[in-house]
Amino acid sequence: MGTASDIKLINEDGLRLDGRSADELRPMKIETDVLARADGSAYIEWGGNKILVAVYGPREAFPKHTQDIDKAVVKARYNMAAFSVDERKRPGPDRRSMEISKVISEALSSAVMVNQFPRAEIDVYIEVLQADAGTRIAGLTASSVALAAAGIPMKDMVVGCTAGKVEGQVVLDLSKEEDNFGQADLPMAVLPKSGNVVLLQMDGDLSVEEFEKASSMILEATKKIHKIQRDALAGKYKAIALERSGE
Amino acid sequence: MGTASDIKLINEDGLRLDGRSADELRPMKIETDVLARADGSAYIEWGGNKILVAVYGPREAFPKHTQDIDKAVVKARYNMAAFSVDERKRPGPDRRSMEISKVISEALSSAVMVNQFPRAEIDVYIEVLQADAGTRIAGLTASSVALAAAGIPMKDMVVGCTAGKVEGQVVLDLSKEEDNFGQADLPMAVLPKSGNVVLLQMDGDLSVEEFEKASSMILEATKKIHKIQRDALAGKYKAIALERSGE
Amino acid sequence: MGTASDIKLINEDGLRLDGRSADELRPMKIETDVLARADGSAYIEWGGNKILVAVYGPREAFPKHTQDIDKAVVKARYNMAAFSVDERKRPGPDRRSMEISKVISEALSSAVMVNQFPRAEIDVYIEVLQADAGTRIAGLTASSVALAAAGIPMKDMVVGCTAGKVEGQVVLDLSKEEDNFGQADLPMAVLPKSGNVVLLQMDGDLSVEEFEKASSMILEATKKIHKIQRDALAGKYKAIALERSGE
Amino acid sequence: MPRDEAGILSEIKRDFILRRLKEGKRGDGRKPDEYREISITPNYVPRSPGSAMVCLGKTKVVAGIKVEAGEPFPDTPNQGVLTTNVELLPMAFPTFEAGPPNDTSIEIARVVDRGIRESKMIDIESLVIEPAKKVWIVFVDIDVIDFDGNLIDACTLGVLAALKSTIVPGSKEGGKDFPLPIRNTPVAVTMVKIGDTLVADPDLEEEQLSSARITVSTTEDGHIRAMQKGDVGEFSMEEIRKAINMSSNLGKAIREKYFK
Amino acid sequence: MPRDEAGILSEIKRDFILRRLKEGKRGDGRKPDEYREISITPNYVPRSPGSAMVCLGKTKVVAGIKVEAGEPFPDTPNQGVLTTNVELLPMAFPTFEAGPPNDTSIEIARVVDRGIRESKMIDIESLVIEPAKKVWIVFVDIDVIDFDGNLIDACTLGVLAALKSTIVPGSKEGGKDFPLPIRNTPVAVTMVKIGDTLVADPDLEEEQLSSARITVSTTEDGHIRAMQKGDVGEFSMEEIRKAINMSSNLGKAIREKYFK
Amino acid sequence: MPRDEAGILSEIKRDFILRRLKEGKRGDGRKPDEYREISITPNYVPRSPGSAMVCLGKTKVVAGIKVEAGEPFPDTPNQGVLTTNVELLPMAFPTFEAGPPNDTSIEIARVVDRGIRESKMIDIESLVIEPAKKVWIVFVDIDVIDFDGNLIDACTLGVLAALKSTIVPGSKEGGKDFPLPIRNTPVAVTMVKIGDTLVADPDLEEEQLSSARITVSTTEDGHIRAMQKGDVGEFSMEEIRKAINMSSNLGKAIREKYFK
Repeated sequence: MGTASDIKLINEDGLRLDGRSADELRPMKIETDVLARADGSAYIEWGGNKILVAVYGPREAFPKHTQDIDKAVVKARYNMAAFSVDERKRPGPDRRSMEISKVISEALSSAVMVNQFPRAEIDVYIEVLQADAGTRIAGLTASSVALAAAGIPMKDMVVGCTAGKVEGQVVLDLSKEEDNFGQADLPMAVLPKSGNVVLLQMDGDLSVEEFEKASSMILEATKKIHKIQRDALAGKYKAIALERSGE
Repeated sequence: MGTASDIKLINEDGLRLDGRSADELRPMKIETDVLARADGSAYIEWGGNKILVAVYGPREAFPKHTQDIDKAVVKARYNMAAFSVDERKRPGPDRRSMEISKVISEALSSAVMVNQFPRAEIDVYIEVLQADAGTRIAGLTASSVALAAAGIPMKDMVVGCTAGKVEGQVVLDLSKEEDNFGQADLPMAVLPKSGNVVLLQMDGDLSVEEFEKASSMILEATKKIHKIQRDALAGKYKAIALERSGE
Repeated sequence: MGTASDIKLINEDGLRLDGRSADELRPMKIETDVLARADGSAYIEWGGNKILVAVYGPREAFPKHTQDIDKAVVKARYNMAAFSVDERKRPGPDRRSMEISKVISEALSSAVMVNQFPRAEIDVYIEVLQADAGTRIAGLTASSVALAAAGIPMKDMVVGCTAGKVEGQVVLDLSKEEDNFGQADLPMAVLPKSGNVVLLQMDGDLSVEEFEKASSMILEATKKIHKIQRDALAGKYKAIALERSGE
Repeated sequence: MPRDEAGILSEIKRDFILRRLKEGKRGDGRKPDEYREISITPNYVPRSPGSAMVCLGKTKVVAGIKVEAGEPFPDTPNQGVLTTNVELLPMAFPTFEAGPPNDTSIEIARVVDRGIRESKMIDIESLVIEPAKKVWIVFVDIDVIDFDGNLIDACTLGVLAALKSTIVPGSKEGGKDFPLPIRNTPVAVTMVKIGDTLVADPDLEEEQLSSARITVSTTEDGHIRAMQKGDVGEFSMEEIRKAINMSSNLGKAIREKYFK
Repeated sequence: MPRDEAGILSEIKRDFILRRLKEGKRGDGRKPDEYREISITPNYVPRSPGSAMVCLGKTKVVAGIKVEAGEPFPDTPNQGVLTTNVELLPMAFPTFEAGPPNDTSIEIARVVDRGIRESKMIDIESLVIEPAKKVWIVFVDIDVIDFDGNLIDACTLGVLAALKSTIVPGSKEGGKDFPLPIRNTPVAVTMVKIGDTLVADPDLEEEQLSSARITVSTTEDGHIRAMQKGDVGEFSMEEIRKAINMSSNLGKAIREKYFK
Repeated sequence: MPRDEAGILSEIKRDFILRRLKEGKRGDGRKPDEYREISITPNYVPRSPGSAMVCLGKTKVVAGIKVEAGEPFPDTPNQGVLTTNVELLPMAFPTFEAGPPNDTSIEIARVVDRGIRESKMIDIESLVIEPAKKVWIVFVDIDVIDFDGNLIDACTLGVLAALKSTIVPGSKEGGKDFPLPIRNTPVAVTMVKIGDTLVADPDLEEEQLSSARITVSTTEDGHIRAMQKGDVGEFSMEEIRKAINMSSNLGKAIREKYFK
C-alpha cells in the first residue's frame, strides 16, 4: 500500500483510470469444467486476472499424519505462474503465497461440508496465469465454483471482492495501479446466504466509517458476483472453450 | 583464532582488558524453571552471554528410525538467535551450530542415565540470545541444569569452561576480544565427580605444557561453576524472574 | 554444442587435435574390484576421464513406496566431484546430473534381469573424479562392468560411445575441445548381443546421412569397448592397484 | 494453531470453559475484553541496537532488531527496508519443530509486519543513506520462547518496544547514531470467537476452543491499519464491528500504559 | 511417466489396445503416425512479451516468455541467454506433487530446451545489449495444466508459438522494442514403442503400455537437431531410422499447418 | 559413526577383539599405537591444481584442490580464504546417503579444516591479489570413496598431500603460477578408547566398539594445533595426556615417512 505517485487515480468526474465509477466492478467471466483430468475445475477472468482452479478429492489425506479423524482437510495451494507478473517470478512458494494459501484454505473449509469426509483431503490448486490485483479473491471465488463443479457438498458458495481507499475515496475492486498507489486494501469473502465473513484481510489506513462503507460496497458486489458463479455452474458459458479465452 | 591486532589484551600488571586476572571467571548466574511449557529449563548469564535452555522428554523418539532399542537418545539443538551477534545471523542451522549440537549431545549423553529410557528421546533446546565467547560451554553448562530441573536422572552434572592463550599467556574463560585475537581456545567439559572429560575441543597453538596449565585452570574453575549450578537447582535464585534479567 | 572458435580441430591430414583419425578411440582402461566395501566396483579411464563406479544390491528398496512388486529398481546416481572440472563445481545434484542419472538408470534397467528381484533396488553410484567429455557414456560403460563384478545377473552388458560432427566431419569419441566447439554430439549405448539401443541422446545438427555414419562408427567402436569390458572382468588388469592409476 | 499435547482439550475442561463463558467469565477469571498481564523489558539483549522481552500471561517472546546498511528495493529507491521474521522455537511448545518457517509462523510474521508497515510507524523515508544505492535495512527477528496463546499480539508488543528503543548505527556510515524515527504506535489486538462470545487475548486453551480469530491493529487516531481474520470459522459483520471497537479500546489502554 | 490412478491399466483395456494395434489401429482410432488434434492460442497471457496455450488432445500447457536484461555467461559474452523450465503442476494429474522439479520435469525441460537451442531457432547473438556486460535473458516457463501424455511435444509446440509471438522490450534499455529474431522452427516429435509398433504422439494410456520412447527434433532442412531415447526399453537401429523418418514427415506437416 | 550392515558387531567378534586387546593385540594384529598401511598418490586428478588419493588400510579418499580468485571476508581483507568440504559418498558405505552434509561429515570437515587452518600450514597472507578486493580462495574438497574407519586422519593426509602439490594459477590474474606457500605439516592422529585401551587409527570394527574418540593434531614443533573429543564416552586427564603423546610420536613418524 501507499507508495506516493504522480498518477491521478480519480479524475474530476469521479471516474477511475479505467473509466469505472467508485462502486463498479471490473469485467468478469467464469467458466467451469475447463480441465479434463481434475475432478472439478474453473477458470476466471476478472479485469486482467486469468486464473485456473482444479479440484481433486475427496481422497485419502496424505501423508497420514495430516488426516483428521473427524473431517476432511481442505488444502488450497495458491501459486503464481513464473510469467504471471511483470518481472519473472521464481517458481515455488514464497511467504506471500503461503499466507494466501492458508487463508483461502480456511475460508473454503467454512463452506465445505467437511464432516462428511473424515480422514480425507480436498485439494484446491489455484494457478494464477496473469495477475492484475485481487488475485487471492478471484482465486477464492473461482475455487468455490470448482468445488461445486467437482460435486463436493457445500453449505454455501464463497464469494469475495476487494475494496480500498484511493486518493481519500473508498472504491470497489481495486485495479493494479490503485493497489500499488492507493491508501488501503480490504479483501473480503462471505457466504452469501448468511452474509458471514470467512476471509478478511486489510492493510493501509481506514477510519471506522471508511471500513463500514468499504465493507458495504463489497457485500453489495458479492451479490452480482454470486450470480456469475451460479450462471457458470448452470452451464451458461460452458460452451466457450478454454482455448478461445486468450487473444 | 589468531587474527593479528593492535589491541593490548594483557596490561603490564597482568590484568586483562576487562580487569580480570589470568585465572578469573567472568560474572555468572544461572536460574531454573524460567519457562512454563518446557519440562525443565534454565537461563544462564555468563559474561555477556545470555542463553536459554529448555528440555522436553523423555518422550517417544521420532521419527521411529532414530529410536535406540537400548537407550534414550539425547538430541541437543544449539541455535543462535538472529540478533545474538553483531551482524544479523540468518535463521537456521549452519555448519558451526551443527557441529556444536553434536558435541553437546554427546557430552550430555555421557551424564544422562540413558539406559533407563529405551526408545525415548530427550530434547535439549539451547537458544543463544546474546553471544559473547564461550557460548557452547555456557549452553552445555546450563543444559545439565535444565536436565536436572526436568527431573531426568543423571549420574553427574556436566560442567564446562574454556581456557586459552593470549599474548603468550594461558588465561581462563576467554572474552570476546581474547577469542578473536588470541592464540588458542580450549573449551572443555567434565563430570565433576570423576573429573572425566566429556567435551574437549581445541584450536590454535599450545605446547604440551601450556595445555597442562590450561586444563588445570579449567578443572579448578569447574568446581566454582558446579557450585553455581547446585545453588541454582537448590532454588537460591529461583525467585528472580526471567523478565528482570534484562536491563 | 557449437560455440564458434578459432581453433582448427582437424588438420589438413584429417587428423584431430590429439592426433587421432576420425574413427579412432581415445585410450581406455577399465579395472574391477577397486573398492573394498561395495558389492561390485569398477574404475574407468577414458581419455582424461577418471570415473569410479560402485554397486550395492540387490537390497530392499527404500523408501518403501519406491518398491516395485514385480521387479528390482535400478537407481543410478551420476555425480561430479567438486574438483572434476576446471571451475569448482558446487556439490550436489544439478539439473544436468539428474537427467543423466535418469537415462543411465533406464539404460542399465534394460540389461539387468530385474524380474529376479521384486521389491529390491540396485544402486549404481557413479563418481566422476576427472571429466573430459563423454562422462555419461564412460560412466555407463563402467557401470555395467561394476554390475557384472557384483554378480548381478544381466542379459547383456551395456556398451556406449559417442560420435559427433566437427568442422563438417563425422568423428568418433569427441574430445573436450571437440565437444565444446563441435557441431553435434551423439552419445549412444547398446546391448552388444542384439545391437539394440538403450541410450540415445543427440544435440547439434546432423543430416540423416550424417546420423547413419555416426551411429555406424559407434556400433563399430562398441565392439572394441566391449572387449575391454570383458578383459577387465576376466581379471587381466585386476593386478593394477587403483592407487597406481594416478600421475 | 497447535493443539495441546493430548491433541485436544478434555471434554470436561471444554464444557467448563464454555459454561463459564455463558456467564461472561473466562477460564482464568478474566472478562471477555480483558487482557492478560503484560510485562515488557526493553533492551533485553543490550548489545543489539534494539530489543525487548515480552511476557503476555505465560506466552514469552524476545524481539531483537538489527539495522544494517544495504541496497533498497528497485521500486522504492528512497525508502529504507523493513523485514520481519518470527521463529516458533521448538523450546516454546512440545509440537513446535525446528526448521524453516511454516505457514503458521509466516502468517504471524506477516500480520505483525503489516501492522508496523501500514501504520507507517517507522519513518522509512528517513532511512536513506544514498538514494537508490544504500539505505538502512531494519531486521526485526522474534524468538517465541514460551507459548500459551496469542502470538500475534505478543510479537507485536515485542516489536513495538524493541523498535522504540532502537538506535540506528549511523556512525558506521560516516554519520551519527540516531534513534529510529517513530511516528505512532500501532497496537494489534487479537480476539477469538468461542461459542457466541468474542474474547480478547486468548490463551492456548481458548485458541483450541475457538472457531474463528480476528486481529485488528489500530493507531492513536483510532484508524484501522491492518486486519486479519484467521481459522475455519465465520464472523457476522456485527461481530467484526464489535471486534474493531474492542481492539480500539484495548489498543488505547495498552498504548497509554506501556508506550507513553 | 506417471501411472493412472489405479496404478496400472486394467488387463482388459491393455489387451484391447494391443490387439487393435496389431491391426494398425490405436485405442482412439488414430493411425500409428497420426497426431492428435492440435490447438494453439498465441498470446494467451497478453501481458507477457510472449505466450501461448496449446492443447494436444486432452493435454494442455501454457507457455510464457519473459525477456529481461542481465549478465551473459562468462564463456559466451556475445550471446543472450535462454533458460527453460517446466512445471508439472499438481492440477494437471492426481499424482503430480507440488515441489521443486523432479527428474521427469527436468528431462522434459532439457529435451525441449535442446530442441530450441541446438536448432539455433533464436538468433541469440542479436540479444546482446553491451558485450560481456548486459544481454537479454529469455526465460521460457511452461505450466502443464492438464496431462494426457506426450508432454515433450506439447511443451515444444507451446514454446514455438510463444517465442514466435515474443516482443523484446528493447525500449527498457534505451532502444526500441523488437520481435525476438527467429531463424527456423524445430518441431519435436515423440514416438513410443508398443509391442512392435511405433506410434507417434502417445496419449497417457499408450505411454503406460510403451516399453521405450524416442523424441526426434527436426528443422525445415530435414536435419536432426535433438534426440532423446527414454524409458527402460530398447530400439533396433531400424526402429530408430523409422522414428527419424516419421518425425521428419510429421514435423513438416505441423510446421506447414501451424507455423507458416 | 555408522554401524556395519547388521547394525552391530556380532557378540563373538566383539568378545574376540576385546580379549585380544587385553593382551595388547588388535583384531588385525596391530599394536595399540600402530597405524595401518598408508599409501599416498599425489596428483591423482592431474587437471586439478592439487590433488591426492590416500589409502589408509581399506579406507580410501580423494582430495582435490581448486584455487579461484574471489572476494576476501570483510574482516580479513589481507588474507586468502580456505574452505573445506567432505563428501561421504554413498559409494563408500551401505548406509551413507546422498544429500547435503550431515553432522558426521560436517564434524570431519571442520576438524580437518581446523588442523590445517590453526597450524597456519598455508601462508594465507600471501594469497592476496588486491587487498580487500580480490584474493585466492582455496577450495578443499574430499571425496570419501571407501570407508573402513578413521576418516579424520585419512582426509587430513589427503589434504596435506594435495595442498603440498598445489600450484596457484597466478597467470590467470596477470602474475605467474606459483606453488601454494606451505609452512608446516600438521598431522592429525585419531585414537579411540576400547575398554581401557587407547588405540590409534581405528578401523570400522574398532570404531563400533569404542566408547570415545579423540583427535590431536600436532606440528613439527610438537605443539598441539587442534583437538576434538568425539562420541558418548569419557576420558580421564591421564588418558588425554597419553593421547597427546601418542599423537605427537605418530605424527612425527608420518611426517618423516610421507612428507619430507
